Amino acid sequence: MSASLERGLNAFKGQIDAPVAAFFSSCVRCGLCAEACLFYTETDDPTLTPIHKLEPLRRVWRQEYTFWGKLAKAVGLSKPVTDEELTEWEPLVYDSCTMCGRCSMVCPVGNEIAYMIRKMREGMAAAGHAPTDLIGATQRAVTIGSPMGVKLPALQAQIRHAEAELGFSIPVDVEGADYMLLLSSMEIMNFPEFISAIARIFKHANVSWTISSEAFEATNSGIQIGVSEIAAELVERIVTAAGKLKVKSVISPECGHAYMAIRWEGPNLIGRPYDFKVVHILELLDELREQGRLQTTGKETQRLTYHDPCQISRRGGVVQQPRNLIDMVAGDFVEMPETGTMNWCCGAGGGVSANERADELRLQVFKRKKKQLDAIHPDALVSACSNCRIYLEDGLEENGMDMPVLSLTETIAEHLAGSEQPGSKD
Amino acid sequence: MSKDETLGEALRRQGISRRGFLKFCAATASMMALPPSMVPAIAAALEKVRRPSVIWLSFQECTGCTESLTRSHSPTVEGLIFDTISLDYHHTLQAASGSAAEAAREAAMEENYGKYILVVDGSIPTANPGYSTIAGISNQSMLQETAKGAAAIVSVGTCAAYGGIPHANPNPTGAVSVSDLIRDKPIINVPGCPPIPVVITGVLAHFLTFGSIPELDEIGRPKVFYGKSIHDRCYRRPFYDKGLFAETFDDEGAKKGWCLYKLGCKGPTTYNACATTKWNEGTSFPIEAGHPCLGCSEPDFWDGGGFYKALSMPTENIARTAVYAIGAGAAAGVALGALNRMKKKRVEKAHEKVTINDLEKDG
Amino acid sequence: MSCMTDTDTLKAGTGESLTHNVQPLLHEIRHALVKLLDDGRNTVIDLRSMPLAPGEEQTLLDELGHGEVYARLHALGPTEIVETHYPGVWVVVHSNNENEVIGKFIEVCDIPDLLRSQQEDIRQGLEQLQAQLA
Amino acid sequence: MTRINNDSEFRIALDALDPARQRQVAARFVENVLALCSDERIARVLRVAGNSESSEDALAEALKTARATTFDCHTRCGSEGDWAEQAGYFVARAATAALTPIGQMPSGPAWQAALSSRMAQTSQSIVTGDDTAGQESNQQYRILSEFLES
Amino acid sequence: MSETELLLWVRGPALQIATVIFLLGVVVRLAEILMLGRKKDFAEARGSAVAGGLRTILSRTIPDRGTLQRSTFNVVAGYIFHIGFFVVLFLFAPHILLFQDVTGVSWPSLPTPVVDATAVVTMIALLAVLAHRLLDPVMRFLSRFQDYLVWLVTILPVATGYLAFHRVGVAPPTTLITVHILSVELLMVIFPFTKLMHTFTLFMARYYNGAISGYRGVNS
Repeated sequence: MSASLERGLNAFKGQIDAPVAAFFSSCVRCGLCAEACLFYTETDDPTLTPIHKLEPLRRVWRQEYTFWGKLAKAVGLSKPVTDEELTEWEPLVYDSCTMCGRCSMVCPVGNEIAYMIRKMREGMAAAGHAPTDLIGATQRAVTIGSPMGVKLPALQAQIRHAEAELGFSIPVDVEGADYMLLLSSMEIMNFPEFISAIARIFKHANVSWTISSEAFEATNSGIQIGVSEIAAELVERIVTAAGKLKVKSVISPECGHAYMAIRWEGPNLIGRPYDFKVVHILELLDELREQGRLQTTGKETQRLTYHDPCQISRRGGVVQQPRNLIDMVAGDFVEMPETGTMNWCCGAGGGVSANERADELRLQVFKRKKKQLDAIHPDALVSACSNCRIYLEDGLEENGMDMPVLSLTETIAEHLAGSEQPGSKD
Repeated sequence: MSKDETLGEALRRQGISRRGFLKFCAATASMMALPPSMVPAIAAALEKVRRPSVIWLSFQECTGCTESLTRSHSPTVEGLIFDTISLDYHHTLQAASGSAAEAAREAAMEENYGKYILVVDGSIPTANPGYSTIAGISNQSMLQETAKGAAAIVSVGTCAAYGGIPHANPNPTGAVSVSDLIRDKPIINVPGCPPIPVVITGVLAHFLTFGSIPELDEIGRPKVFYGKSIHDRCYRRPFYDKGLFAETFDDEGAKKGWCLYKLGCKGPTTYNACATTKWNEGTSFPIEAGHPCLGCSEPDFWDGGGFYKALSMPTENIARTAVYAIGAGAAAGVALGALNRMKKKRVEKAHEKVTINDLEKDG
Repeated sequence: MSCMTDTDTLKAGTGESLTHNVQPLLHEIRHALVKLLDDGRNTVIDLRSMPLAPGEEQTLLDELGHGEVYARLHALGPTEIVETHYPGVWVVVHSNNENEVIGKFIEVCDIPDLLRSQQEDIRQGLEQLQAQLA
Repeated sequence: MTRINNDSEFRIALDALDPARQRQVAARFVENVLALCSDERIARVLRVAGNSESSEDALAEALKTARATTFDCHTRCGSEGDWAEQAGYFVARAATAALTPIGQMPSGPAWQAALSSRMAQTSQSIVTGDDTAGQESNQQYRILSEFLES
Repeated sequence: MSETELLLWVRGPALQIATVIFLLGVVVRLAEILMLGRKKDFAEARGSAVAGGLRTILSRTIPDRGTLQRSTFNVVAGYIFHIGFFVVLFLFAPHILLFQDVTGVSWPSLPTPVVDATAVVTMIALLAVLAHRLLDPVMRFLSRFQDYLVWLVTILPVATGYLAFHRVGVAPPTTLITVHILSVELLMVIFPFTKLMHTFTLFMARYYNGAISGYRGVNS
């Protein structure tokens, strides 16, 4: 057995816990998870049935942690997991699963399939069966500090640009600020306007905040590729920076997996609770709204709908806040069928978008989102994840639907009451 | 009545009118559970019947079967039947005794070799021939000897048919049924403890009438009497279907005459005519009297797991077993679980930190 | 005795709702009558082959009631032949010399065979008469 | 002549323009940074956008092209980012904004086009390393002033 | 061995053996699962894990609208045979009698014709789900030998029970009852080694699922 395979199988064994055992014991092969997965519904390919993507992990569980399985293994009745098998499963675990967790919501026996995929990726990565693109992103994340190779100077340039546009300065490395804002490379590169939007809102709501020059990157390739040690290292950077700046809270930006990484996995990755809070930007904005510190004027006349980023709503628990916020600025808001925690994924999460090999499939499964939108014909689509946004735009473009995709935070910023607007309409 | 006289002739000689004969045939048909439309056929047949010889052997038995027969409620008809047969040996009923009796048996056997009917009640001990002997002859040898020349054998009562009570656990005498010992003769089982008298005579009547043995079920019983279960013919069946059961012998259900299933009634698996023929001049039968059927016409009814235990109930104490099983399971489970925990510890120790340089698969 | 009271409560408590054999029997009799009228075929029903609940037989007989003919004949004990309230429907009860019932039938026919004088008996009677005259 | 020298005036002026004129001035903003985009499709798109006589169909067609270009240029999440290409991406986005009907752009096509053009410039500055923040906006003020006079 | 002896054997020793294998096996399996344990969650909770877990144990019984629409047959047939099976198992007088004998607890039974009809419906539903398993590409793809074995072992008690109740001529009723009890014992024996375990583990699975979501303030 190759060293990498051994490392991988070992990781599998290490990942299996009571829930995993309960889940595998409960599966009756009813196939309902397939109907909950856009990768199946849009391809009709049975091999993309969620539970099937876990087959190797299931076998390890049976062979290692059940009396009967051990017996079967001992007498050679069940074959061990091989490298070839993992090669075959790599695209199932990485290209055709965004860990959106929709299957986990419908499984009649209650199997948390996404939870297991996440664990399975630990073994896959350790066994050297992660997609090349994800490996590259992870290496950049660790060495450069950003999966997209965004260095501090780039951020500084964007900040200067924003400052020039805003006419006031953006706090960097301000010790003792209440909030420390994280940004995703996507935002810095593709949506820098997000920075000025946040700045305007915080000035308007008079929030004490800062950006850390040492840890500004919110994304965490470690949890996408499935290497806890690396994920932990990336989280530690943020924890250290937050400690240095003595902030009370860290803000997770408009990025799905970043929120999962810093809010829910982070403390478990580093094996201790934080001494600061983690809030998603939407949580914070909604909090400000409640406190009356967030005032908007005017409403969008166009018909808006909201796309829930899986990691933020279904997996993250931020479901109502975005709706409260949209109500402030939307004159005509419609929900998609199967929304909120039952929303359909954009098809690009969980590292799929970073994996060029999966492009074709990703665009194919976007049809699911298209069906949802066709049911309500909105003029524009609001979301809160820059990855979702880029690939929603991509999919819409591919399907010849012209429909702008807006950032919720930016849309709020557009409607800020008072004078934080450059050339504010009022 | 001389042996070559037919029944018809005999009856007329006794001054019995044709009407009487027809009435007798009707009663016989009813007795044989044959449709009344058969009466003419029966009449025609009985007309010509010649008097067969019957040898009756009693082994390990309680004489209940003979009692049942002789106490049967329509002596005339039975009487007529017995007038038509020549009961050449029955050590309970015959006047002769001792060597005279045995002589009668041997004589009958010789005269009617191959033609006589052998009736047996009681089971046969095989553990030790000495357990039961008649005139110094062990039951087994007497049976085998007598069976040789028999045209057919009628095993009267559950003991003769299936071993019955002597055969019950632990069966100290090694009691067996007639069919366990005799394989080369047609055997008609008329089980019951005791069997319904009409059924006994009905079988004889059938043999007389048609000179053949009636159609039998898979355990040698005449289908006309044993074709349907007590449950199927039970007038309390509607309560079973409604789910209305007597829980005890004195509760409301019992008073209302609800189904006795829960009190251990074996009706569903017992095949007999009690529910229609009934007992004591058709007065009643056990279930009508408020008592569950014991299943006395079935093999091993005595060992059926308790007369008052319903069929669907386990015969042993499952609850105790269950408790032990769960205990053992918990112990074993915790042990195996502990092993798994240790394995996981080992695994976590063995897990070396995965760095960005370990992400490529080697070799 | 207790057995008796049991049976009583049984009748009282449940009555006909038990095996429901009375109604079907009455229908069978109706069909038999139709058959008799259409093509003169007779029917005989043996009451002892029916799983009748306590009291059901009586209920049935009460239903049928009494008609014009009541015959009693003596051959191997008494036999009662009664035409019921419905002409063509006869109840025939055979008893032995101890007056114990040995057979109970419902016959649907213009006249039960047993009432007819039988050929053999007539011949026998004739012989006797001739003998006497000789 | 009215001299525009801050974003508020700039934006008010833009919002005052009718859709067609907004489009034309937006096109000029983009032309100013066109050099940063290697994709020649954008140049064609701008000619349509800048032309007051352009037909509805022509405009729609141009918008399609602009969009397509944008998606061809954007950096995929998690992949190595190249700021020079990124500059091109923002130029394409600016062109797209310029051609987007007013209704669909909450903050107005011209304003968006202006912002994206500035971002293109910033991306470029990240490559070269010299600080150009604010320069682009000043040029845009000038362009608008001239446009308003013409 | 006479029919009665056989019936006595299945009601006695065989039942003992089956009970031991069943309970021992199930308890071992459950212990194996639970003892694997889970790591403590250091993230600050937004909701209650316990509440979420308990909620999901119940809520998962009802499918979400989307699933119901997309997999109507699968869901409905599944419902029918599960409910049917439990009705026949727990509301048929002779069965209740058995449980009463073992546990001392008793409850009212349904009229036999109702149970009888339910049994028929259940068998039809089971046949339907088998057909579905064979025809539906996903289910056929996922199915292993075990899935068909379990199907067989599930329908057998219902079918044999039905035959025994109606005393169908295929065999004398004593034999039918014997076969029926045997089929149940077969079910009990393979139970701990197959997916039949979901009868118990689904409560754990649903709890964990609900707990994970509940902790994050999501109703799963």
